[in-house]
Amino acid sequence: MPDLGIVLSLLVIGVGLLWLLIRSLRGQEVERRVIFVFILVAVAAPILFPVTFQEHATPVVKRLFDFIDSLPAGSVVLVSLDYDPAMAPEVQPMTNAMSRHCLTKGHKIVFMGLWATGQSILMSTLQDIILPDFPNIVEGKDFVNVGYKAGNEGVLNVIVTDFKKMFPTDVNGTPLDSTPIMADIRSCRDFDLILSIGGGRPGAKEWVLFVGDPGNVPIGVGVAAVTAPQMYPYYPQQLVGILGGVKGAAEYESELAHRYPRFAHTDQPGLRMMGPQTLAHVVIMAFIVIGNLAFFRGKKVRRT
Amino acid sequence: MRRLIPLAITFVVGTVLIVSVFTPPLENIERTFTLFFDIIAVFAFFLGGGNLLRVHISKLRRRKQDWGFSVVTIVGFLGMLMIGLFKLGGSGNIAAPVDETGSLFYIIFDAVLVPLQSTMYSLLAFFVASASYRAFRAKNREATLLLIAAFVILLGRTPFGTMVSGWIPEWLSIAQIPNLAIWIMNSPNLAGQRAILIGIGLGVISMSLRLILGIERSYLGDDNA
Amino acid sequence: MDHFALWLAAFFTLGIYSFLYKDNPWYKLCEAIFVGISAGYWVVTLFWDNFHGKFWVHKFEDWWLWIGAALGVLMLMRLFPKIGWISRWALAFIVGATSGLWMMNYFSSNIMRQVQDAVLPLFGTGFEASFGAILANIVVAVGTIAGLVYFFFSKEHKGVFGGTARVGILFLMVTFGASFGYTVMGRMSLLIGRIDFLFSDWLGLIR
Amino acid sequence: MPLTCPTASGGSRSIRNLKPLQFIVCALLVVGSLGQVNAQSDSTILFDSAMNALAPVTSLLAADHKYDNGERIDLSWIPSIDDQPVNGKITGYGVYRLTNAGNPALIADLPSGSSTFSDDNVEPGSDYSYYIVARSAYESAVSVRTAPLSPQREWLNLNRGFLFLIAALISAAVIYFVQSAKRGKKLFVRKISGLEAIDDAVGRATEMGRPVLFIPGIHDMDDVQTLAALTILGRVSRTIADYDTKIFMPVARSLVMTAARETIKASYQAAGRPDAYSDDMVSYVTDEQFGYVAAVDGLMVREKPATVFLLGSFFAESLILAETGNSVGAIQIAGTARPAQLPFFIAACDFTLIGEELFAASAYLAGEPRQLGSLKGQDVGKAVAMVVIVVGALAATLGEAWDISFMQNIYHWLSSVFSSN
Repeated sequence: MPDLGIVLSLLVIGVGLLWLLIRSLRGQEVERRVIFVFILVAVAAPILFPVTFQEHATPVVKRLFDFIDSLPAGSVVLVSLDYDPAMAPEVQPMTNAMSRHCLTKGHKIVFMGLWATGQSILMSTLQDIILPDFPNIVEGKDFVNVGYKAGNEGVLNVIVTDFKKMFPTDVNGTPLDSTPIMADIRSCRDFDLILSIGGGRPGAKEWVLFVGDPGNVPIGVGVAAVTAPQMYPYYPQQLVGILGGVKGAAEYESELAHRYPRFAHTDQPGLRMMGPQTLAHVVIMAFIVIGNLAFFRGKKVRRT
Repeated sequence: MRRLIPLAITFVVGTVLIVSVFTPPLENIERTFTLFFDIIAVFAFFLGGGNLLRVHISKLRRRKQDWGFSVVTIVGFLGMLMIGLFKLGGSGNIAAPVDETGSLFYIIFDAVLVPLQSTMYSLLAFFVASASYRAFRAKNREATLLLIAAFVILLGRTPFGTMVSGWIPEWLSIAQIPNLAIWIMNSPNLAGQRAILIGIGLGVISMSLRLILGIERSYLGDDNA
Repeated sequence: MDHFALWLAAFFTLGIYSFLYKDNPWYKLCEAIFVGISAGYWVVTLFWDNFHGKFWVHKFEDWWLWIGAALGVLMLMRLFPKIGWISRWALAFIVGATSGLWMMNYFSSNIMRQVQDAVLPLFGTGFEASFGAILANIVVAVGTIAGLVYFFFSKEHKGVFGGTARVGILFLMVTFGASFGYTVMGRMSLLIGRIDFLFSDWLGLIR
Repeated sequence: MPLTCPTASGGSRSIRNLKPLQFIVCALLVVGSLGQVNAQSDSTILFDSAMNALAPVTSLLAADHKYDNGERIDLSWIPSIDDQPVNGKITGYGVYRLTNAGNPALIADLPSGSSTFSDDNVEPGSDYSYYIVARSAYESAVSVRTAPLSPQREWLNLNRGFLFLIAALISAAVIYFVQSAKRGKKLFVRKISGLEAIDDAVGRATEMGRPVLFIPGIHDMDDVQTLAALTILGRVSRTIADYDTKIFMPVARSLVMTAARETIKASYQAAGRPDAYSDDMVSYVTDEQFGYVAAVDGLMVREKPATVFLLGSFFAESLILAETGNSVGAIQIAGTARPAQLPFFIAACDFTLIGEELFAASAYLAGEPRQLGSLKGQDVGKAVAMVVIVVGALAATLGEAWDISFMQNIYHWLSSVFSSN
C-alpha cells in the first residue's frame, strides 16, 4: 500500500513537471503558487508514504563512525545535547544513532546539555531511545545523565579541568563519585571521546575552542546543515568527524544498519527525512532546469 | 547649540570607546555603555508600545477596514502585558522568573508563539524554491556561475550526486559531485566570504569615523549643510 | 489542555500557510494574534531582564546606572513637542557608542583576523601539501585578492584592474550560489518538521 | 596545559605520550631542570620523593598579569612529580594566599594536573604572597612561598600595539582624504548601480501613485548596520520629500522608530516641506522576528508598494520579505553585511548592496567631497590588506617550501602582527 502511494505521488510530480516543461517551452511563465504546490507534494508525499534512498557514508561521517567503532569496550563517551525542540527534527536522529552505536559497542555514556530549553530532550532521549532498545543497561554503570547547567562557555571552561565541580551529581541527585562510570573521571580530558550535537551557540564550535583544543580530547560533532560549513575548517585536525544536517544523520544511520543488522529495523528518522528532503531538492533542480530551458528557448525565438 | 551638543556627545562617547580598547583601566566601560543602552531601550518601549496601541486604537475608532483584527492585537498585547508584569497564573511566587515552566506566561509562549514562529520560519522552504526558479537563469556569465555553483551543491546534498558521478575514476575523485561540492564550499566560497568580510570591516571603520567626527549627520536633522 | 494546544497549533500552522495562496481573514487573524502577543511578550521580557534585572536590582550599589536611566528619560521627552529635541542627546549617545564599539570589533575580527588567516604557505611546509590542497590554496588567495579589487571605489574598473574586478565578482557569485544551494536543505527540514506535526501529531496519520 | 617534559632536542612533549623508560629519563630531566631553577629551596624535598614522602610543586612563580587594570596575578608551577596520569598520588592542589602578610587563606581548589592559576580577585596597592599545597589521600606537601607582589595597573595595552598602529593607519588615511577633498581635490568614485537606481525607484513609486516601503533590518540601534540603514534613509527620504511620494516604514525596535522619525523629519525640513511630515510614516510593530515578518508580509500584500528598500541587519526573514516584495511587483533595493543572507537578496532583489557597499552608500549618495574622501580612505585599507596578503603568502610559500629562513621570518612576523588582537 505505501508503495502504491509513493508511486502515485511520484507519478503526479513527474507528470506535473512534464506539463510545466511543455508550458514553459511554449513561453508561458509558471506562477509561484504552482511551485508552492509542487514543494508541498514533494515534501508531504514521502512523509505519508516513506521512501528511503541508499546512503553511503562520506569520509567526514565515516571517520567518526570508525573512531567510535574502534574504541575499546568500556570507553567513556560524553554526549552533549546542545539544542532545543525547534532544532530537534534535524539533529535528534544523530543523537539517537550515535548513542545506539556507543551502547552497542559497550561504551559508557555521560549525557549532558548546555541549553536550558533542551532539558526535556535529554529526558525523552533516554526514555524513548536508550531504555527500550537496551533493556539490560544500568543507570550509573552504563550511562549517566548529569543534566543541564547554565553558563554556556563558562560551563565548558570549568569542566575542561574539573567536571564534578560543575556537575557534582546526576539529575536524580546521586553523587557522581558514587557512580562506577564517573569514579575515574576528573575532567573532560578523561573522556575517550566527546560528542556535541546541536547547531547554535553554545555548540560544536565552543566545544572545540574551549574543550577540544585546550584539553586535547577527541571531539566529534553533529550539527544543523546551516552550521556545517562553519565546522569544516576544524576538520580533520580538531574534529574527528562531522555529521552535517539530515544527510549526515542518514549516512550514519545507514552505516550503523549496515554493520549492525539489528538496527536495520529500528526507526531511522534521518533516512526517513532524506526522502522528502531529496524529493524537494529534485523538484527544485527540475524547476531550475525548466526555467533555463524556457529562458534559452525564449532567447532563440526572439532572435529568429 | 541644539546641533552642537549631540555632535559633541557622539564624538566623546565614540572616542572613549575606541581608546578603551587600548587602555586597561577603561576596559569595563564597554560593559557599562552596553548596560546604558539596554536601559534606554526599555524607556524607548513606552514610545514603541504606545505607538502600537495608538495605531490600532485609531483604526478601531475610525472603524477602518479590518478594525476587528486591531481589537485582537490590542487585547493580545495588553493581556500578555498584564500576565507578565503581574506574573499572573504562575506558581504565585513573585520572585520566580516570569517565564518559569508552568507559568501562564510560559504556557502562552509555548502554545501560541512557538507554533507561529516555526510555521513562519518554515515558509522559507517555499520561498527558497520560488526564488531559485526565478533567479537561477543563465542570463550572463555571473548568473551562470551562480547557477552552476548552486546546482552542484544541491546535487551534492542528494544521493543522486554520488550516482551521477560514481563512474569518475579515483584519481579524479575531486570531480565527483559530493567532493566537488565540498571543494566549492572550502575554496572559492571561502575566498569570496573573506573578501566580503574584509570589505565590511573597512566599511564599518569608515562609516564610524564619519559619524564620530560629525561628517555624517543626516540622522540628526542636518542635510550635510 | 494538551488537546487544545494541539488544535491551536494546527490552527495557526494552517492559517499562516493559507497566506501562500493569498491574503485572507484567517491569516490576518493569525497575524493580529502574533503581533499583539509577541509585542506584549517582549515588553515583559525587556522589563524584567533589562529594567528590573540590570537597573532596579542594582540601583543603589551602582550609582552610574542612573545615567542610563536619565538618558532613557531624555528619550521620553519626544512625547512633548516643545522639548522633543532633547531626545537627540540620548540618540547621539547611542550612535557614538555603537560606532565606537563596533569600529574596533569589526576591525579586529574582520580585518586583522581575516588577513592573518589569508597569509599561509600555498605549497605547505616542504611541499608536503597534496595537489588538491595547493590548488585550493591558490584559488583562495587569488579569489580573495580579486574580490577585494571588486570593492575598490576610487578606481575605475578598466584594463587589468577591471579584469581583476570582474574575476572578483565571479568569485562572489560562486560564493552566493554555493551558500544558497547549501541552505536549501536546512530550510526543507523546517517544512518537514511542520508537515510531520500536522500528519502525525495532529491528524495521527502516521503511526 | 599538559605536563611537559624537556627533551634532548630542546623541545618538550606531553608526558602522556611517553613510554615507561622514556618516562624515567624524563622524570630525571625534570628533576635536573628544577634543580637548576630553584636549587636552594627544593632539592632536598625533591630527592626525598624518590623515597616515599609526597613531593610538593616546584618552580612556583607569581607574576603580575601584563597589560591589565591591575586586577590579576598569574601563578604557574611545575606539578608535583607524584602527579601522574596513571597511579598518581596527588588528588588536588590548594592555592593559599597571604594578603599584606596577613593570615593565609585558601583561595582555590584545583584538580590534579593543574599547573597554572589566575587570581583575579586582587587590587593594586596590596601585597600578595602565595603557596600551594599538594594533597594526596593521606598527606600533603607545602611549596615555597612566593615573594610579596603587588599587581600593576598599566595604562596602555602594549599587546595591542600593532592593532593600534594598523587601525591608526587606516583611520589616518580616511581622515587625510576627507581633508584633502575638503580643500577641493577632485576624487573619482566608481558607479554603484544599486545606488544609481534609487532615484528611478522612488520616481517610479511617484508615477504609479504607490508608496515606498523602507525596512531597516530587524536589529536595534546597537548594530552598525542599522546605523548604515538610517544614514541611507536620510538621503532616500530627502528624495521622497522632493518627489512628494508616500513612505511607510514598519520597524521592529522602538529605538529605531524614534531615530527613523527624527531622520525623516529632518529630511522633510531640509526639503522645505516640514508640514508634509507625519509621525505615522514610521510605526513600531513588534520585537519578535517572525511576528514582525508576518505583519510586514501582510502590509506588502495590502499596500502594494512600488519600491521596497531592505537595508540593514537581516536573518532568516530576508528571503521571506524579498519574495513577498517581488510577488507584489515592487522594485527592490537590498543590502546587508550579513554574508549568510546576501545570496537570498542577490536572488530575489533587483539591486543588492554587498557588505561594504551598504556602509559606503550614504557617503556616495551625499556626493559631498568630504564624504567621498572617506571612501577613498577605505580603499587604502583594502590596498594594505592586499599587499600584506600577497607579500605574506609569497614569503610563506617560498619560506616553507624551500626552507628559506629570511622568508620564514617575514611570514612569522606578519602572522604575529596580525594576531595582535
